[in-house]
Amino acid sequence: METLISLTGKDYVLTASDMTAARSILVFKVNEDKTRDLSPHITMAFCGESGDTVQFAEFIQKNIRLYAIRNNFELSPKAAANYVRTQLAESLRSRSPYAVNVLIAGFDEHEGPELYWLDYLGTLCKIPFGAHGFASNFVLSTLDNAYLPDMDLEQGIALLKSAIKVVQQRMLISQPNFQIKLVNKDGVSVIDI
Amino acid sequence: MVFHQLPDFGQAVSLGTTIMAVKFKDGVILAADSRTSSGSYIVNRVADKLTELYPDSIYCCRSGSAADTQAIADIIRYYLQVHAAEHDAPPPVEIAANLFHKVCYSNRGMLSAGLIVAGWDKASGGAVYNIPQGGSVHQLDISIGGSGSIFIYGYCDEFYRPDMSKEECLDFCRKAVALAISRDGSSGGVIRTCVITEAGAERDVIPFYEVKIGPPMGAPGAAPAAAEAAPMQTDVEVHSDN
Amino acid sequence: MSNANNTPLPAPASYGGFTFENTHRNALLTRMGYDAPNATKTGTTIAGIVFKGGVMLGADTRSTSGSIVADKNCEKIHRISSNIFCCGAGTAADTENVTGMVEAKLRLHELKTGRKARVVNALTLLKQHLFRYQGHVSAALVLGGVDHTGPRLHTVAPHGSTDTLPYVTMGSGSLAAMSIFESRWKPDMSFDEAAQLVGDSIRAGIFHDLGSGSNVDLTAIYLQEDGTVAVKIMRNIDCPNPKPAPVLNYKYPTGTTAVLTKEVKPFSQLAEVTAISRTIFENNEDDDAAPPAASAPVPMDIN
Amino acid sequence: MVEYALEAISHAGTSLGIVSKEGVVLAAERRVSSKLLETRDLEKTYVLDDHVAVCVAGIVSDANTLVHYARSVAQNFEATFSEPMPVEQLVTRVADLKQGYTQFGGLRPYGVSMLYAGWDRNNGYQLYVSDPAGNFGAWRATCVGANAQTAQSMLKTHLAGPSGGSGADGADGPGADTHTSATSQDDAIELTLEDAINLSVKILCKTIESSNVTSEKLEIAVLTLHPVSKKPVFRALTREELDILIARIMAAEAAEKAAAEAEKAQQAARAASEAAAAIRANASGSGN
Amino acid sequence: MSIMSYNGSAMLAMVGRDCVAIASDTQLSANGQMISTDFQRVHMVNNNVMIGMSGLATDVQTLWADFRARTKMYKLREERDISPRAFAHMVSSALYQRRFGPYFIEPVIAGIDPDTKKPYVCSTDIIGCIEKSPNFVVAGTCTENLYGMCETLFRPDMDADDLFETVAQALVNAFDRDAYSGQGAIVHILTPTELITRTIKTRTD
Amino acid sequence: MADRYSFSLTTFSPSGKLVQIEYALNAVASGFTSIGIKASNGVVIATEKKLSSILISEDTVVKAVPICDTIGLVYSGMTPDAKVLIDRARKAAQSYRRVFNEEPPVLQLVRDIASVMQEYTQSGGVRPFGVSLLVAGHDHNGPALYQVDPSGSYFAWKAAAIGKNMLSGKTFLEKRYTENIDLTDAIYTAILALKEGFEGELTENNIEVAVVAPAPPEAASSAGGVVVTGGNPDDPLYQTRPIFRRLTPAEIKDYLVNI
Repeated sequence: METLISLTGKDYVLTASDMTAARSILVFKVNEDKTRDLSPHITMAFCGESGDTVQFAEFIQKNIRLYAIRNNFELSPKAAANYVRTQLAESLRSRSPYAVNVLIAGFDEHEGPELYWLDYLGTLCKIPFGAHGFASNFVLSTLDNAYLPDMDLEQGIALLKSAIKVVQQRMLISQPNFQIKLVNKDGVSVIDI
Repeated sequence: MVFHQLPDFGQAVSLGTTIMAVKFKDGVILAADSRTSSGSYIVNRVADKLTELYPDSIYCCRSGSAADTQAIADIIRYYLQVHAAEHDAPPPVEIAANLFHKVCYSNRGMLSAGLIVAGWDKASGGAVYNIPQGGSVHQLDISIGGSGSIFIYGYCDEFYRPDMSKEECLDFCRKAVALAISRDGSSGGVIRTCVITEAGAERDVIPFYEVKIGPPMGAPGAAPAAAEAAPMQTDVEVHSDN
Repeated sequence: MSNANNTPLPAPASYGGFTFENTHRNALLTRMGYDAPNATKTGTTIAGIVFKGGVMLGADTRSTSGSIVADKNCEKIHRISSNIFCCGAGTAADTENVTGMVEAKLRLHELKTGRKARVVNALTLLKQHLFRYQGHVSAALVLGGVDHTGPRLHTVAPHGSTDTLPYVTMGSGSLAAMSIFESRWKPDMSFDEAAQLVGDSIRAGIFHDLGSGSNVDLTAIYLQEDGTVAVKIMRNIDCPNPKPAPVLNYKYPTGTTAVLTKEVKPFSQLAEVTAISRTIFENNEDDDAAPPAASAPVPMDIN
Repeated sequence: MVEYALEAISHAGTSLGIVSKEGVVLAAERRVSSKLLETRDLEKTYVLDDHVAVCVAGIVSDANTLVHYARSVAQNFEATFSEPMPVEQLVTRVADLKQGYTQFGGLRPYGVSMLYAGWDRNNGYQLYVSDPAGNFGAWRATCVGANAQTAQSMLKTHLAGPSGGSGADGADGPGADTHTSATSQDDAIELTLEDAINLSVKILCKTIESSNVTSEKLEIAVLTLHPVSKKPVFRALTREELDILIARIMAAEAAEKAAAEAEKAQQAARAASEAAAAIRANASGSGN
Repeated sequence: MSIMSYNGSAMLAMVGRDCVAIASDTQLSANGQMISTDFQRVHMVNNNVMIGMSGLATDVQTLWADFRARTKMYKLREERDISPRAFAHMVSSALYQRRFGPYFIEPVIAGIDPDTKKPYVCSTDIIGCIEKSPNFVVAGTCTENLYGMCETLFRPDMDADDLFETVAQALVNAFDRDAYSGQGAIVHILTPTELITRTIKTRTD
Repeated sequence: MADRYSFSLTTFSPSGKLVQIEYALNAVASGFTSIGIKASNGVVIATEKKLSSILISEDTVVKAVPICDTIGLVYSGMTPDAKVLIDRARKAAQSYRRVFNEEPPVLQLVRDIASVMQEYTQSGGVRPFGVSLLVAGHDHNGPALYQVDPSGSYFAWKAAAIGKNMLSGKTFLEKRYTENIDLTDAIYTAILALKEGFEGELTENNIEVAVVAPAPPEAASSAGGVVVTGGNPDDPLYQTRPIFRRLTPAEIKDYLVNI
């Protein structure tokens, strides 16, 4: 099972996604990037059915990039999230739906940091913090407990680290590496914490 | 608390049914009971299972699903009108039988319909065809169908005679259907008959209790018309069904 | 609904027929153990009789969703045309829509032929539609009306079979109702006798059948002396099950509920946009974004 | 042939649009007028969505079809992205449809040029025009329909702002071939909405070929941001407002003419006095 | 587990004197896990009509996008806001079109008729059978509780404040016994002249 | 139909005109005259009904045509073309009713008809309709009168005339029309307007008149209608709303007597 954790701070969004790629009991990669940047200020972390996830993420990434090229401006995080939702809701009605859950973290010049939670059914919700995967059961309580709105970056990173520690301690499946991404007005960047 | 089984409305209305058609000297006679039921509930106790396909010349007896047989009969009636218009003459009974065969066979997976087509035409006089569930077609002189028919095979084999007179054949049919009604729970109500000759179609209906059970008129050992045997005494006081 | 690449259904003129888009999805969800809920059924007692010069239709007014009473006073007698009415039992949406569809088709037919619709037209349209859907459109109907051939009364079963009889009942309360008819129906009854008999048959369903209840609706379609057709709609002619009015009540004093925020948005706030003219296309706020309040949200202090 | 369609537009009632700091004005001449008509405030102007409206010039029935198409496209976008459709994209979709009718399918083109006035988050107030060939361009002010030329030159003279008209100068008619990006808020002419409205009425009074221009012959729609909700909202000027504006323009022109006459009269008087002086000079010279 | 409780919800609408109330919990839970306590299920169609949709959240969002588009087209074409009654029938025909592959939602519609100023409240089942009520309609995963509360508390001709108290208490006390819904609640009171929206303090488990 | 041409027959002429539409308008201009007047409390439409022979059974010829209960129309030009549009209009009205359970507003129906007519000026292998319509009806905005032309453009009128004597009709109407004219006066005016260019004597059999107005109860029963008592006011077909109704020759005669 994969883990996605994300939280919004004063002027940033932090996302953490585990880097384990495994099929049944075999771990064949420990530095798998489970995110795709949809635009300079939006990144999407995904988990779910193997095969579907990457296929869907890149389908979305390419379409949003095509949109930006055609119309020479970036989709807002809200518009991108709704676009992804529409694709998921339609795919659900198709013969072979995508079983992919995603977290979309973005920074909008007008609205500031935004985090959107989306499940494979196409349910969209704007949230201050959230998680996907089995580990969400552990992580959400930690975040509920300690999260404050408008935390600065250090506080945010500290909270994220504690959340990841809980997962690594309590969850049977070992997820040694987590990729951390920071989204702010300067764009998306990978950071290590 | 005893729950008698409420009628299951989900299930289609079915024609439990006793139906028959017999060729006689001057044409054919069709006869049927009048009970349609849905589960254990009698939906229509005076139903008309003798359905006109072409005025005064071709009728059919319907058994199985009421919906399926009504729909099929409507389709065949339409085709026969077109056929008559194109040929400027009433359609032969054989055409009607074959149309039923085509429709029932090509949709046999979806249909539950047992039909007997009978009528009179100039070419072959009286003609009777049976189209069972599978959709095959069989020309016969006498054909019986529906759940009640199993009870009257003996009677029919015994007393059927070719070229009976109209009265003899009518009595034969009525007694056959009455016997089936008394034994088959899915059959009941009144007995409807239809005599089709060159002169056209003549319908009639009699209550079940007016039929005197016994050998039909003109059969060896049949009681003379005057001294009819008493109405059939079964162990249960047979109330009229209507 | 529009899908991404074509336009939404702009003109209602393009309405018609079923779309089966969601069937795969729903099958998938069912396979995953999430079974679909049931649609509103009408347990229902509906009945109809032929009386001297007309037909009298009757129905109860309870619709159920599972075992819960959904609507305590719904209308089950639908208008097919000015001289033809139809009581519906079974899946409520199916009876509503199938009668609506036939109403539209018959109206077009009346306009085209310049003649009033006949009951047999409605009967044929209904039975062919229901037969085509093999009972999946589950509507059990009592169809009655008066046309130039006189009073007509039929029943239509969900699979498309029809019966023509002088007195009929359908629905889960049909047994109770039919027993009333079997014992008291006689040909050529008067208007009042007919209304009494059908009313009693519906009441039998209401009191004996758990799927039926609340009130009695009657509708009579009959020929007047001058040969014209008249319709008398007797909605809730009998309400044998009034809810006992409570002597006292549970009035909460204002302020009982702990309110977090309160926001008032007067509709007139756009009026003073500009001094002179009325505004043709005011834009009411897209409510996804928080509605901009004329007054900022007032946090209530809860003590 | 699309040239013939353009020809049809040149006979249509004049429509013009002007972008100002505080909003966009769409003004148009109304040709069909009769005492018995049930007039409405807007006949040639249609709202496509809360933030975009269009003023059409050409075959009205063709326009109705395009308006319906544009409205559906805008709603489709909002259904997918939950945000209003950026104006330029909507214009592009309509222009692409028009272009299709000039290249394949053997069907005649739409005989309609359209002026789009809109606002969106990215580019603020915008004005576009698209013609039957599917060309479209962003403008700060432009005009289509009859006498577009005279109107265009008047716009240029009045609006000769620092960077001149963004449309290619000297472009004949509205078919600005270059696809220019929408004008951003900052280089909008320093025109107030009031000025823009007055200018549009002034120009229409010129282009309408009839002696006196009354309010039945005009329709003006204005796009502004609603002061409280900050959302774009359209409104049409009523008959009374148009009467006031026309009267104001007429008065101004009369005053100008009077001033011009007075000025000419002065010049004439001066010239006359100089001539008289000259004559006296000659006369005195030749007299002795 | 029925698909209708994958994302639990509790919703009701009630008629007052010249006003209507529509209230809903604002919890989004997926398969039993709480995701957010600020999920908007009630939307404003126009100044006359509001719609709340309970059931599968993705269908709620899909259909709101569709209804918003249809009512916008209606307004552009007819130059008037759609009336509650016409909107209810539009929703009903949209749902019935999917008779054999339905959306899993139960809409609750509340509004005031722009011409007659009479309150209008109705709900439909997943295939669009309209149930118009003179007093109240309920939907969601705790309809039994809601029916109980409403049957007890409802009085005809309540003014806006009374209506709020009654609806709020009916909703909160009903979903307190429902595991799938109940964290956060919002109550809208619609009158011919204004919309009063209140969020209510609720349990947080 | 695969065998239809796929290219436009209606194309632009060098001067920017769609000549096919001009020709269609000529067909209208040679058609029988039709008049429409919107009154304060209803709408009246009237048209000539000159039959080519006395042998025609005139009661089968219907020129003031009902579209739905609240909307009807008259036409000038080619009758078969009109019949196609009438059928499409009736279907569109029922489709609207099936979705919104109300009668369609007059403007919506006019738009639906207009978009059909526009389609036939731009689709492949078809010619425009040779007919103009005067559509009369009632809705939430009150009484309404519209004209729809072969190009697909439509206009809202207070009073209108189309067909042969359009000009004489229009000038007559412009003289006689007054704001908030009452329906009875409007009916007289409409008949007089028809009379303007009418060759031969105008009788109750060679013109047709229809109104959109509340139906007097006895009119409903005498016209073979059904008198409903106890109907539900929410029901869109509730009797007291204004409905479209053709005047009987007898009613027309009453008006003619006073002219």
